[in-house]
Formats: sequence, structure tokens, C-alpha cells
Amino acid sequence: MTGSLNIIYFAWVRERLGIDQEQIALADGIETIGDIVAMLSDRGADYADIFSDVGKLRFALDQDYGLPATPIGAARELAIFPPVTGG
Amino acid sequence: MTGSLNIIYFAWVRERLGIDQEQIALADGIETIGDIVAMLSDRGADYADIFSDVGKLRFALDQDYGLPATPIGAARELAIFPPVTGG
Amino acid sequence: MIKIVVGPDDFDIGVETQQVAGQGGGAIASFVGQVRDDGNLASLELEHYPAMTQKALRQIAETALSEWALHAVTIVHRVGKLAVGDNIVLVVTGSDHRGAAIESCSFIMDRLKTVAPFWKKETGTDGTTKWIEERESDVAASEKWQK
Amino acid sequence: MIKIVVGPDDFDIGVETQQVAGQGGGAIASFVGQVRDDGNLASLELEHYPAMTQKALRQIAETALSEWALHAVTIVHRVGKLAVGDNIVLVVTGSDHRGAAIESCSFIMDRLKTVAPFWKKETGTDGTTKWIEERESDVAASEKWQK
Repeated sequence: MTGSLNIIYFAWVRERLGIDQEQIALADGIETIGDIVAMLSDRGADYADIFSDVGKLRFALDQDYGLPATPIGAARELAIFPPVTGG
Repeated sequence: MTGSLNIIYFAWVRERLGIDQEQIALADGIETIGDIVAMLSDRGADYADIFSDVGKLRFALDQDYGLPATPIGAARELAIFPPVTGG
Repeated sequence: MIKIVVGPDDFDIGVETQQVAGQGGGAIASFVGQVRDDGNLASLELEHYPAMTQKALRQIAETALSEWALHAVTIVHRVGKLAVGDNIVLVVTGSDHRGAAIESCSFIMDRLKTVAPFWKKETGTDGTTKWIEERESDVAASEKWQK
Repeated sequence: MIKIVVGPDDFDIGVETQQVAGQGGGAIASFVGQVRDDGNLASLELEHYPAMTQKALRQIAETALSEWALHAVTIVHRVGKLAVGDNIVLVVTGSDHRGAAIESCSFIMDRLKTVAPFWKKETGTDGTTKWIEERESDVAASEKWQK
């Protein structure tokens, strides 16, 4: 599976990365949300700090919640953010 | 125990009696709310219809709920009414 | 702070919730009960026992304040003749936490329904009148708060 | 009827409850959440995920409509910069029965707290900023509705 995916960040994830979104190419072997997060985590120490503990993060694939095991499929947007705190 | 008690009626009890209150003398042997209700019930068929089934009535002695077994004591007002239906 | 109002006048939920919110907290729950159109209701007459009503409502509010961490409780109940769609009752509770606000609001309504001395008499569109009867579901709702 | 509003503007609980009441029923429950003064809070910034927020709130409202007999659900959630005492969120539910109205209002708030993509950032009176963290009690409140 190749293609591209828009990754969008919110709250402290966005602030610590200093970007609110990026486009990534989906290389072979990237099948799930967890694969994307592992790839981000491998970018360096700062990234590892943010992305290595998936328990602190929440994921939405095309605006529906997903888990690390959720396949990317034909999704166009992956959002990564901390647990929500509205209301 | 002798003295007098104001009895006050509400809702269909008031309507069926045609009066909203009356003063009664507390003869000897009238000790509880139940005794009063039995006395009212003994006044005739219309009264018996209204007062013979205490399960359909509620009682408040000086504005606090009481049961047939509750002693009149020094209370000055007994209210007799159907179950409440506000709200 | 407890505020109890019983009378013929309508209430403004905006004004009442703002007043409760002004007592602190940040979580404000409210409930409004209105005259429901059941298809052939012309009007509703609310009778009460004036000497007891305030006392009964205050006791309910005080119980709520002792069971939940509340900043304020407001209860407004109308009496007299009401039309379909008119407001009957308003309960507003204010707390630091939504659970306490919502639960205590629910408790107050359940208790009010079975304890506060109000009686409703319906006049139908055909002119007949009928005293509303106690509902088993209201009794059950009130009893579930007993521990 | 479902009404969802997400934006910077304040809401009027009187207007919103009247609108819900106008959909029928006679039992209207509402909850307002405001910015609570914890002693050293200067302001609150509410961020959200616009593409997902409406969808998430609508799903919550639809679940409520499928679980309880409701005539209307309104959810208003503000975003942007808010001060102490400002309104944040409003939920209004309308039903024939107070139990359904109050329970569904509670359900919607519990779900909203754990599912709707909003994030709060506090600025203290000393100028420091801090992202609010998820609370265990909110997670537990949301999970208790799962059957």
C-alpha cells in the first residue's frame, strides 16, 4: 500500500512539535496507526518523547477514533492528540 | 386529652366535602390521626366513602407528614389530602 | 444558598440559573416542568397547602445540600391556573461538579413530586375536570433515593 | 431534533431551553458548564478539531435519542479564549418524562467530556500556561453508561 496521509496534531502534541499538520508518504509496511506512530517515534529523541507512549495519545482516522491496531486503509487524515478535556 | 383541632382539606377531599376546614373538639379516646379519621368516617355514608380507605389519603400534623398511628399530641392543625401530584 | 418561590408568577430560567451560577461552582443543572399537551387538555389548576409548601420544599433543598456538595439550590413552583405549555416547576442546582449538580437536581424533582403538597386538577377541552392521580413511577423514583 | 453549535459565541440558556421546549414534551433538563475559578486562573483557551467536533457531538446526541424517548437535544460548546465565570458548554434535552430528560443530559455531558475533541489550556494569574489533563473520574463517568 502506497499513498499519502495527512497527519494533524492538537493541543500539547501540536505545541511540542511546532507544527499543526504534515503530509507523509505511506511506505510499504505501514499498515496501521501504530506503524505511523512508530515511524514518528523513530525520527529522534524529541519525537520519541512525544510518540513513544501511545497510552498518552488518542487517534482519529478520518474523524473517527482509532487504536494503534486500526488499519490505515484508504483514510486521508490521521489526527493525533492527547485525551480530550472539553465540557 | 381534650382540646380542639383545626382540620383542613385539600383537592378532591375538599371538593367532595364542600368545606375546606373545620374545628373539632378532641373528645377522650381520640389520640391519633387514625382516631380522627375513624370519627369522620362515622359521620355517614358520604364521609365513609371519603375517609374509610386511609390508603388513599395523606395526613400532615402541623405541616409535617403523619401516619394513622401518629399521636395528635399538642398539634393544632391536621391536614387531610390525597397523594400529592405537583411538579 | 436556598431560594424557594411558590406563587402564580412565571419564572425566567436564564435569570435563575445566572443567580445560582453567581454563588460559585461552574456546574449548573436545571430542570423545567411544563404543562404537557395530552391532546385534550384545556387548562390545569394547581392547588397547594400554603402553610406547608415552603417548609416541605425547604426540607427537600436542605437534604440535597447535606447529601451533595452544592453552592446553591433554587426551587420555583407555580400555583393557580395554567395553560398548555406554561411553566410549572423549576429546579436549579449549582456545584463544582456536574455529577453533584445533576444528581441533586434529579433528587429534588423526585422528592418534590411525592412530598410537596401540590395537587393538579385538569380541565379537558370538553369541559370535564379531573384530579390527577399519584403515579407509581413517581413513588418508585422517590423511593430509590432512600438508603 | 438535534441542534449542535460549536463556536466562540456565548449562548442564552433561556433561548435554548425555550427552543427545546417548543419541540414538545414538558420535561426539559439542562446543564451549563462554566469556567471555574480555582483561585489562580486568569483565562482558559479552548482548542478543538473542527472537522471532527460536529460529527462527534452529533453521534453523542444520536445515541441519546436512540436510548431515551426525547423530543430534542441541543448541545452548544464554545471555543477560543474564555475568562473565569464564562459559559463553556450547554446541554438541553426535552422529553415527556423528567427521568429521560435528566438522564440523557447527564449521559451527553459524560460522553462529551471523554469523546468530543476539545482541549483546555489554562493561563494562570502568574502567566504560566498548562494543558488540562484527562481526569480518571471523567473516564469512569463515561464508562458507566456502557452496557
